[in-house]
Amino acid sequence: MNVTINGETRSVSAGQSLADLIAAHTTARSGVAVAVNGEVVPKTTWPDHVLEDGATIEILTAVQGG
Amino acid sequence: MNVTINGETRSVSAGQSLADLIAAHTTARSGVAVAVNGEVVPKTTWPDHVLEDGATIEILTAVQGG
Amino acid sequence: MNVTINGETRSVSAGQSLADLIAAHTTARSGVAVAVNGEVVPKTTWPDHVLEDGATIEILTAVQGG
Amino acid sequence: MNVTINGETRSVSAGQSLADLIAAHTTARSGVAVAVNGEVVPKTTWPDHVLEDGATIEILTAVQGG
Amino acid sequence: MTDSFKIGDRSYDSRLIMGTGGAPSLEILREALINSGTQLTTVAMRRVAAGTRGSILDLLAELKIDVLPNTAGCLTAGDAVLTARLAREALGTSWVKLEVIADEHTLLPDPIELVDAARTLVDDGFTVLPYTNDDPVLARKLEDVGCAAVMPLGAPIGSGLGVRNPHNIELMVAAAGVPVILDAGIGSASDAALAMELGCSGVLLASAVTRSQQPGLMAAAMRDAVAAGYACRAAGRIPVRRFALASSPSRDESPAF
Amino acid sequence: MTDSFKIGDRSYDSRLIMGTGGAPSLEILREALINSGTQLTTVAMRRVAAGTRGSILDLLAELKIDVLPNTAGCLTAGDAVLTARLAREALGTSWVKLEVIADEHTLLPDPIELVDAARTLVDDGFTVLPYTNDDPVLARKLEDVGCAAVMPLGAPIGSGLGVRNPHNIELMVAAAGVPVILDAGIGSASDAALAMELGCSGVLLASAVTRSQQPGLMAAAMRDAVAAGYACRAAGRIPVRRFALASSPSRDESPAF
Amino acid sequence: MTDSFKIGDRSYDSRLIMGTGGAPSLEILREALINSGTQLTTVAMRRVAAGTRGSILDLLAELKIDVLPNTAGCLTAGDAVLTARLAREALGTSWVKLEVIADEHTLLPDPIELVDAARTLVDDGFTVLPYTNDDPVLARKLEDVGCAAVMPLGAPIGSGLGVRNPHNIELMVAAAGVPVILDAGIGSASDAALAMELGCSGVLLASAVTRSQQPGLMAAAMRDAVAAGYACRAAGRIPVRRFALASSPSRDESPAF
Amino acid sequence: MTDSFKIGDRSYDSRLIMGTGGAPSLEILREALINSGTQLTTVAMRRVAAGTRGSILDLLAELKIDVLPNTAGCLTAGDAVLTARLAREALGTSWVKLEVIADEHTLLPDPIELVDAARTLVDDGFTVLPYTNDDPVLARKLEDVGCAAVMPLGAPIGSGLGVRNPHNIELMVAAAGVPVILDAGIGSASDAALAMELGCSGVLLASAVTRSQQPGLMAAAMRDAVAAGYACRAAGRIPVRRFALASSPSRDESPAF
Repeated sequence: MNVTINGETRSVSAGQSLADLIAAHTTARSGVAVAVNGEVVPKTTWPDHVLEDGATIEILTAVQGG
Repeated sequence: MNVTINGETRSVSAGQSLADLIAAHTTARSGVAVAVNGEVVPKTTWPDHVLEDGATIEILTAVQGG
Repeated sequence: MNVTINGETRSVSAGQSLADLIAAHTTARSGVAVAVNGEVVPKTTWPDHVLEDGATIEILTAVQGG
Repeated sequence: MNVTINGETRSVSAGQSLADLIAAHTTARSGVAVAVNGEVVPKTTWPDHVLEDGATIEILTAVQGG
Repeated sequence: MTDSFKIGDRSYDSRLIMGTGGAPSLEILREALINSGTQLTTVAMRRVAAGTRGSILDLLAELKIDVLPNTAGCLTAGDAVLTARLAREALGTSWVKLEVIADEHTLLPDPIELVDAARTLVDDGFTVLPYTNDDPVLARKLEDVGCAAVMPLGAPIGSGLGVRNPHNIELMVAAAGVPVILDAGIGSASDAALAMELGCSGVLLASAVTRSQQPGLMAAAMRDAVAAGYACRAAGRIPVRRFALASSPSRDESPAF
Repeated sequence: MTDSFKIGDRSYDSRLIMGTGGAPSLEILREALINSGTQLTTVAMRRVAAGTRGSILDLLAELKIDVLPNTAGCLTAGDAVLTARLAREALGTSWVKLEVIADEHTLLPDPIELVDAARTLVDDGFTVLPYTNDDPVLARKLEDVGCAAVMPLGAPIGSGLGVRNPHNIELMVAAAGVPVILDAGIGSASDAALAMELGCSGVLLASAVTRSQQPGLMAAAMRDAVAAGYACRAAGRIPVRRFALASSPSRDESPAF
Repeated sequence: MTDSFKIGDRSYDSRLIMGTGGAPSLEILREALINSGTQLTTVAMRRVAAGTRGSILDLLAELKIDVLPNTAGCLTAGDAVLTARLAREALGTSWVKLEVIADEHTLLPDPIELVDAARTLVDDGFTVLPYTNDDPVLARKLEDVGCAAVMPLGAPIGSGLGVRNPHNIELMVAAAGVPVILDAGIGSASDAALAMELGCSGVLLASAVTRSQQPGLMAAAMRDAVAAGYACRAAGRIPVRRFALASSPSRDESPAF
Repeated sequence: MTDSFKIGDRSYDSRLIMGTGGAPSLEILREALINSGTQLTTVAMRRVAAGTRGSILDLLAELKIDVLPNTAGCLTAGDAVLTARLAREALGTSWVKLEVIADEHTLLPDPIELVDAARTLVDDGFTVLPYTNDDPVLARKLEDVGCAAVMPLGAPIGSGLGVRNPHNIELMVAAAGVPVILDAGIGSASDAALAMELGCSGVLLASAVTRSQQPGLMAAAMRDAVAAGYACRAAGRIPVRRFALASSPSRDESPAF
């Protein structure tokens, strides 16, 4: 199935957890937050969060700004 | 029964028309508009407009301003 | 002998009058004034004004300005 | 004879020295300068400076300012 | 320079819109209106007093000056909308100077109520000229909901402080698709001229004229100032230079003529 | 408002004195001079070029505009005095716009040479209009030696920076017994209006008109701006207020009329 | 003068809030942050790039500077609210500098979306510091919905134009019950000092330091300027006088001491 | 930023020169002088009153602050020269702040008497720091006769109007070969910072501190403001932009770090 991560479409195996996906995407363990389909998903629930086909995932962190 | 005209309570005979009331209040025939209970009442309907007890009537005209 | 007219050295015959010199330099008859060696020479005296060797002559007129 | 000190006329005995006069006028020993008839009189010469009738004496010091 | 400017479906020769508020008498107002050359003027809607003769309307009719009712004093969108509808009924015009103020101390516009009221009135067929603050973003929103012009303040009503933030007015003019009319704050002729030089299509003022010591004369001053500022912008001013540039030929260069 | 103002023994209706420098052509200058309404204009004195026709003088004669020769480019009192005398001889006028500049980069007046030249020329019977900086003290000295007016700069010649120090101009006007004419620095109509609002009796400008993109139109703008600023001061502007003052009657108070 | 000021439930000694945007390198940013003396600084939330090390957070942790995430670039209330919530999750802070801009050209705040987002975030437990325009009415609305401070712009972000409308800032300060922090537009030390003299409780700036030629030195300049402006207001400046007042005793009066 | 600046043969760390005039008491003056960090201060010369103790000199000696006598109140070159010579005799210093005013109402400098006195005193071996108007030409003349610095006014003495004509100060700084010290007119910290940003080498003020409501605190404000303005100029401020420039990375661009 396909999901969109930070604007890029990616094919992932059905039933993959959000935690695995994030681990694959960044090594950062702190200062990172995730929204799935426009809702924040708390870090504690990443392992249990099962992705659905077509999900839109945003992984954000803090950068210089403002 | 009582109505309020431009902020003043006035006793009027039941069934009196809006037209009569306005005629009693001002001699101005042009440049005047009336709202009853917050809705504009077109001049053409003044004669037929029968007042209800407790009605709030605003009679406005143009003055120097702005 | 030599004189300087508006910054240019010019050889003139001895005894030449200022009037002749100006006539040779410009056709303008009005709006012109002349200084010889830093002193104004009134128009009326141009014919009688005999030039000396080495004289510095400025012939000015009005132009757009200011 | 009379002299003027800082704008006030004062009668002094003939032959009195400037030093005596200043001593009588102020106890300040430093930060003071004197002009007689518009000329500065150096401190070192005060004892020998004999006043003349009608002399104008200014005794100045530094004050808060500017 | 008298090329006309268009607001909604009308076009006017005069770019000075003079309000009628604050004049000491009808006679003085009459002289000021005539000298100002205005073709459009504001009036307020107020409760009729026993025996009111509506003489201001007679004056404007005599002078053939279009009436622009305002909603001065309204604190909510609902109040302003009702006042605009009463004005339409009373005066037979669907034009309105929309004012929705936040409080009676600053008389500053309430941006949120203002846009709300503007939307409602445009949908109801009004030609809406909103009195707004000098925020370019709010001006765009007002244009987007269909206002026929935007009328930013230069400074608070009656303050005479002039154009406090020329930069904002320039930003507004650069982005606007409808006329920008400087409304409120003008105190002097140079203020009015500056507003036009910034690119405004017109100037609306009242107190600067009616509360001056000689309203008739001040009205003429403002008429000339608006014309001067408009012509100045059209004529293309010289660039600003930090250093001098001689206006007479150098003494050595041979003169132009 | 057209009451005349006096300089020396003359009186003029127009308070705008337009210089002739910087115009791209005589035809354009002609249109600008007419539109400006000026009755007095400056010219510079330069070496006659072979075949010079002096056409600028013909133009001014045709337009019946008085000629005010300047001493532009002079760096010393002596040089300025000689130039003034040559101008008197050439043009038959004892009026002079006295300029003694300190250098050709800033074109700023040399205060010491200026007072020196002014004194000499007044003693020689000239009507002296000195171009000065905006120092109120120097203005007083120039008046004391007998100048017929004082002409402070608003900003460097040709800079278009407007009136850089309005406070100094106000101090000057408050103390002056002769007309104060704002000379140099004007860029826009609002600059000219402001100068008059500060109390100046007139404005002298050239580049702001002649170097604009449309000199004819800009001349009209400046004419109107000077009239507007003068009328504004005469009419007594409203005081500046930090807070608002309503221009429409309160909704409760019964309306004026 | 170092008495602290309170925002929400925190109090800070430094009244200069320096943003981290625009620095050419982390090393230069580090020096600037140290010299500025700031105790609170802004960061933006962006998509994590493969291998991002989040080093800005490490730097702020090392310097013990509180983090204030912003919602820069958000064009709607919804977008800003989500970004604020992600920041809270990522950084463990419920403080947010709320930015909702109308477009990416002017970067000016959208007043309507801003109030909407502020209300939602306050209700959700955030300490909201909104970046707003300089409209005193909008500032009041933001305070009314529970913002912990209001942060008006002096001029557009990164423009360096300073405080374009001091009068509006004064009106805001006079009415505000929460700290007013001048945010955006500061270019020079005198701009920052002026903001404090107008009564602001603090100044927020980034580009003025990070994009200057020497960020470390400019940070120190801004630190001193904010301190100077704050002390100046507290010390009670002399009144402005149109005329002179001698600072030395008259030559006749007998000297004070 | 504390690199020293040189006047004549001395060099100072502090770029703030605080005058002693106007303080309500010696105790308050003492605190203000200490907080200001000044190393050079002005005093006036006045007739000794019976029993004068010269305590101001004792204070300056205790604080190790150099004394700069002024010629305040002198209306002619001769008077100023004599006063300077008496100061040299009384105080043992050949430094003088040269003031020659035109009248006691405006306290503005007399340009002609000033240059005359400066020439005489320089020839007599004085280190002359003249208080001048803001005319770049006069500044050059003062430098040409050998003054060790030029000290233009920002506005009239004691007016607190700040720097009325920044453009003139910039022209002066650009041309000067000696330190330009802004003298007179400063009212607030931002005024002092601006003077330094314009390129002045220092600021001289008295009333702004001594007549404020809290001189001790205001002295510290001015110390910081001068340091801030000087560092700001040295650090190279960002250019002024008419439009915005984002200080956070665009939402699409991948973040710097």
